[in-house]
This record gives sequence, structure tokens and C-alpha cells, in this order.
Amino acid sequence: MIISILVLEGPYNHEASDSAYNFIQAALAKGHTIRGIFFYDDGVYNATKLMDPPQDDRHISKRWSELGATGIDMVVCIAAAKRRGITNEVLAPNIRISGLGQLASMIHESDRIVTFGD
Amino acid sequence: MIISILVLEGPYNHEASDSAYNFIQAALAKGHTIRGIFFYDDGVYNATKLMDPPQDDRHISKRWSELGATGIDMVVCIAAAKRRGITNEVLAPNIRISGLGQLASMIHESDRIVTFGD
Amino acid sequence: MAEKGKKVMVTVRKPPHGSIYVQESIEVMFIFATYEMDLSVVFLDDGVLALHAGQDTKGLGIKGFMASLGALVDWEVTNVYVDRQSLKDRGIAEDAIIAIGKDDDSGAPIRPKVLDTAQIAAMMTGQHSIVSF
Amino acid sequence: MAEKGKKVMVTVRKPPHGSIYVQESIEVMFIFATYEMDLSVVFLDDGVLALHAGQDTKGLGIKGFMASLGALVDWEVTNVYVDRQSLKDRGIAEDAIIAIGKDDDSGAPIRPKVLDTAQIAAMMTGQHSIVSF
Amino acid sequence: MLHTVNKSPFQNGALENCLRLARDGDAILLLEDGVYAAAAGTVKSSLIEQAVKRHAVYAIEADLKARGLGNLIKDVRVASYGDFVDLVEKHTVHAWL
Amino acid sequence: MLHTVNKSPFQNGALENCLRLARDGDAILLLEDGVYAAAAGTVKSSLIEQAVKRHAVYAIEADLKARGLGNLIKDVRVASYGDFVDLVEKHTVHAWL
Repeated sequence: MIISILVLEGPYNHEASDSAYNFIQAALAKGHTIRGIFFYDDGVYNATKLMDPPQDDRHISKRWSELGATGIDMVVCIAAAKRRGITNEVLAPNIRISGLGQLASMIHESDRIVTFGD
Repeated sequence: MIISILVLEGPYNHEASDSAYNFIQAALAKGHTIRGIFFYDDGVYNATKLMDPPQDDRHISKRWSELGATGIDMVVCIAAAKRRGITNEVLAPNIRISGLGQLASMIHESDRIVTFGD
Repeated sequence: MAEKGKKVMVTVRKPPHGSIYVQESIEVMFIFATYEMDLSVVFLDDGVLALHAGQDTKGLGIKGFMASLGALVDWEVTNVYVDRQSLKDRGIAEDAIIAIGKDDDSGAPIRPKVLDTAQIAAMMTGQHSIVSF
Repeated sequence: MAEKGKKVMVTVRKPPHGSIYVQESIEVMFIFATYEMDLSVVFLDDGVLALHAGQDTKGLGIKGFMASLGALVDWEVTNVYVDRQSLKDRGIAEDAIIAIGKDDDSGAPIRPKVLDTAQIAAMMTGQHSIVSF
Repeated sequence: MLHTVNKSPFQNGALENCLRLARDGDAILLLEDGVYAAAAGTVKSSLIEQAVKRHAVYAIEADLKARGLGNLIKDVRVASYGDFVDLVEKHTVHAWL
Repeated sequence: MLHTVNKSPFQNGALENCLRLARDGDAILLLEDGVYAAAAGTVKSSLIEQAVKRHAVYAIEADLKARGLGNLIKDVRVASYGDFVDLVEKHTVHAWL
């Protein structure tokens, strides 16, 4: 199965990022394909490389970058990102900023889309 | 009356920032003193200078910077900010990053504290 | 290349103005319409409050999105539905909801189509994908 | 310099783990306690779920904050209250809530004190400031 | 006490939580999505219809207008942000977030 | 259809909204704060006690453990993230955010 993921909330503040990540890990373990992860609304905050959580806690943007390094398309919505100050300057590796059309493409090219938010 | 304000949600996503701003303008118009504004939880996102909303919409961090320029103490919680990638690098003018002790000081030195969040 | 015609639904369940979800859902509708999906939009639960007549966000200092909502049809977002029970619970008359466009010929206002919950449930079941706000 | 002894209350009404509010409210309690305010903390509505016994966030990959909550008394956050009705509605027995510290002498667990809503309302009325999560 | 409520009464229990605890004579201010509770003729109108008997209930005008709410429950007082400031001057505030 | 619900049933109407619309045979997955609805002996237990008669109801195990919930309503199925993936394979998903 080909799956895309929509993340609507920022890291740490809501469990959405964690649920999405745990779901994706389980899907990959079962041999499914993740076509892409689209960050929208406050979800765009997941993409800042400047986050610096306590050492004994998870580093959420690093986790996303690592998934991006495996070839999963990680896209931040440009309109939502501009409002919230997520620019190329602060963007974590292997994540790109693009338009909502990318979400449409992910839906077209996936069997399922799963939304995580609040 | 001396008032301090606590903002717990990020800009644009929730009305909290707008309500806080409108409340503060009304308080200043009535001759009250704003001792400080403390940004906590997702409220720390209010402080990024990188936000770039559509031209016909309000620019929330600029509004805060302008209030800061009038001498109101604008403080972003360092622990909440580190988690979320709000660093000195992206901090809007006239806003500073400091500890939760500053919130305690604001409370001690104010007649009232008003919380805006979600 | 994007494949055409997949059935995609956008549901809006959050109330307007207290948060940006309704506004950002409209941006999604506009883009999805250009992809020539078989798009339907459903206002449900507190989402129906976005269709309340007479909304004016000027006093909040917020730009708002009422103009966008009123132009859904112009952007070819035409299959727009609203849940009857959600309107009723919130005291909104079915004929008092805002128009989302005008008929090209008659100039008559086009409003979201009011459906029963069971009709919405049936429509939801047939979708390829549903994105919710 | 900070003036001592103002009555300050922190209320916690959000459920744990689905969002970070409870965790960040605990950080506030810890700091406020060092300011020698006359601090009280009230768990109310879904906030009482933070006191549920046996919570373990390991499976979520989240560090969690149960250790901090169990050490409130060590950090001199001692006036900690919980609303009886909120516990009851959520099926949590009053003697099953977690300890927030140990008695220095006896080693007995110290738990938040269960109060009726009217008692909490009365306590709230006497505060200089209330910070809510 | 001044209690502020900013959540839709149709979706969130914050107003009911507030009313359970608020004491006679406490003031209640509805703002943001909380102002939907001030609308007459909804399934949740009874909350504020009852509340006005025990409390002064205010709703922020800019929030009412943003949401198109004109037909309000009797005795709800429409408040400006300036009125909000005056209420804060009179009362300690608890925000029912 | 698979319906996911991530809100506390004590504070938010999402589960009730979902159950109003869900059709017989649709599956319901509780996750995040939504898993509180799976607990037995609460004022909201009746929602899921009724729902299990018409739906397969699942609750994410890691979320249950994080919240200390062991005493579940009969017929609620404890699910891993892998089970969640399997459900998604079977059904189109609607998230009741």
C-alpha cells in the first residue's frame, strides 16, 4: 500500500507528530511505501532545524530529516510556513518547502492519506 | 492598574495572540501599565521575525516588537523556545529570551495577570 | 503526473475565527479544485458556523476569509454540502447560510446544499481520500 | 526585587500526553515554588487525569513528566489539590491517585488533597493571580 | 472573580466546567469561540440563560461581529475590549482554556 | 470507513460527533487523548459501550499505557500501531480532529 501523511500540528505541543511518526514506522516495518509527508497549519513547525529539546527527549525535526534521507518526500506548505516564519534559513535537512499542490499530488499517487492533528 | 499578560498559543493559528493584543491596546488607552508580556508553550512562536504573512493581513511579531519598543518587557520562555526552535537568531526586535522566573516577577510586580491561550 | 478524477473530500468541523483551520481548509479546497479531482466539501459540526450570515472580522483586526468562502464556486469548488443537524443545533436557518457564489445565468446566489447526516455518511464512504480540519 | 507571599494559583485542566500543557504547567510550578509565593496548585476537569496511577509513556517514545509530578513535594510544591467531582466523573478512585512525594519522617506517600468543587471555588476567590493550563 | 471562556459550547465543555465552579456574583466573559454560547436559539442556549440569573455575563463585541451573532440571549452584555479591561480591574481572572 | 478520534470524551464532542455519523460496520480507532473513552466506569463509558454493538472499536496500546488505562470497556480491542496500519489498509480514513 502507498500511504501519504498529513500533519497539522506543531512538535511537542501536540501528540500529532509523535502519532504520525509511530504510525509511519509501523507502516514501513510492514513493507508499505510512504509516498510523502505533508506539513500544514501549525504542522510546519515540525521542520525547523533550530529546535533543541532536552537531551533525554526525542528530537522531532531530526527524526523527520532521517525519514527524508531514506527518500520519503517531506514537504512543508509554503503559505502556512510563511505566516509562521518557517523559511529555508531554518529548514531541517531533507525537507522542502512547496505548495499545496504537492498535497494533491500525494493524494493522487497514494492509496490512502492519514491525517494527524488536533 | 499594572497588568501582565501570558500568551500560550502561536500566532495566526489561534486567536489568543489577537485577543491579547486587542486587550493590551484597550488597557493602554485607559492609562493602565503593562508590566510585561510572557510567551509560553506555543506562545513562543509569536517571537519569530521570520514570519511573513500576506501583505493585507496583520504582522503579529512586528506588532509585538512595536509594543516592546515602547518599553513593555516582552519575554519568551527559554525552555519552551528551545524545544520549538525559537532562538536569538530568529528573535524579533525588542523581545528577549529568559526563564520562567520572569513570569514570577511579572506576577509579583503586577496587580493582575491575564492568560490568553487555547 | 497527477491522475484525474479521484474522489476526494474535505471536511470542515472547526468553528471559524478562534483558529485558522477553516481558513487554511479553504486554501486546500482552492488548490484541490485546480487538480480536477472529484472534490466534495462538507461543513459539519462547528464547521457549519463558518456559513453563518453577516460575519465581519474587522473589529478583531483579522483579515478573515469570508471573501474566499463567498467565491468557492468561482474557484470551481461546487460540490459543497452542509449537515442539517449541525445547523439546527446551532440555531442557523437553512435559508440563512451564506452564498458561495452566483449562478452565471440568473445571478441567483448558490448556497451549500443541506444534507441529512445519513446522506453525508454515505457520501463519505465512497471517497478515495478524506482530509479533515 | 520580587515581593514574597502573594497568593498565586496554577490550575491544570488539560489531559496529559495528548498535549504538552500539563508538562509545561509543572515547569511553572517548580519555578514559582522557588519564588516563595504562597502557591497552590489545583487539578481540575481533565487535569485530574494527570494523577492517574500507572502511566508509562515509553511506548510513545515520549519522555513524559511522571517523575516530575512525583517530585512536586521535593520541589516545595506542597499545596496541591484535586477536584473530587472530576475524579469521580473519570472513574478514578480517590485513594488511587499518584503520590507527589513522601513524608520525610514516615516515608508515607503524600497525595494531592481531594476537595469539593465549592472548596476549590472559595480558594480561587482569594487569589492574587491565577495561571491556567 | 472573572471567568473567561473562549471555547465553542457545542464542542467543548469549558463553559460547563466554568459554570459548575463559578460562585454567585462572579462575572463571566465570553470571548473568541466562546461567544457562540451567547447566541439565542441553539441547543446550548440554556447554559447562559441559566447563568445570567447568577452572574453578570459579557460577550466581546468584536468576536460576536466576527461570527455574525446578533440575536443574543437576553441579559448578555455586549462588551468592548475596554470593558474587558474594566472587568479585569475589578476581579482576579481565571481563564478556562 | 475507519474513523479516528483523538480527543478526550470528557471535554470534547468529537467522539459523539463521530458516532452520530458512523455507519454500522465502520471501524473506530481511539488514539491520543481519545483513548480515555475506552476506560470502564466513567461518565462517558456508555458511548463506547453502545458503540461496540455497531462497530469494531480499537484503542492504541501505547496511548492506553501512557495514560495508565487498564480497566477497559468489554470488546474494545487493544491495537498496536501496526494494527492501525492494517486498518488503514482496509479502510478510507476520516480523522475527527
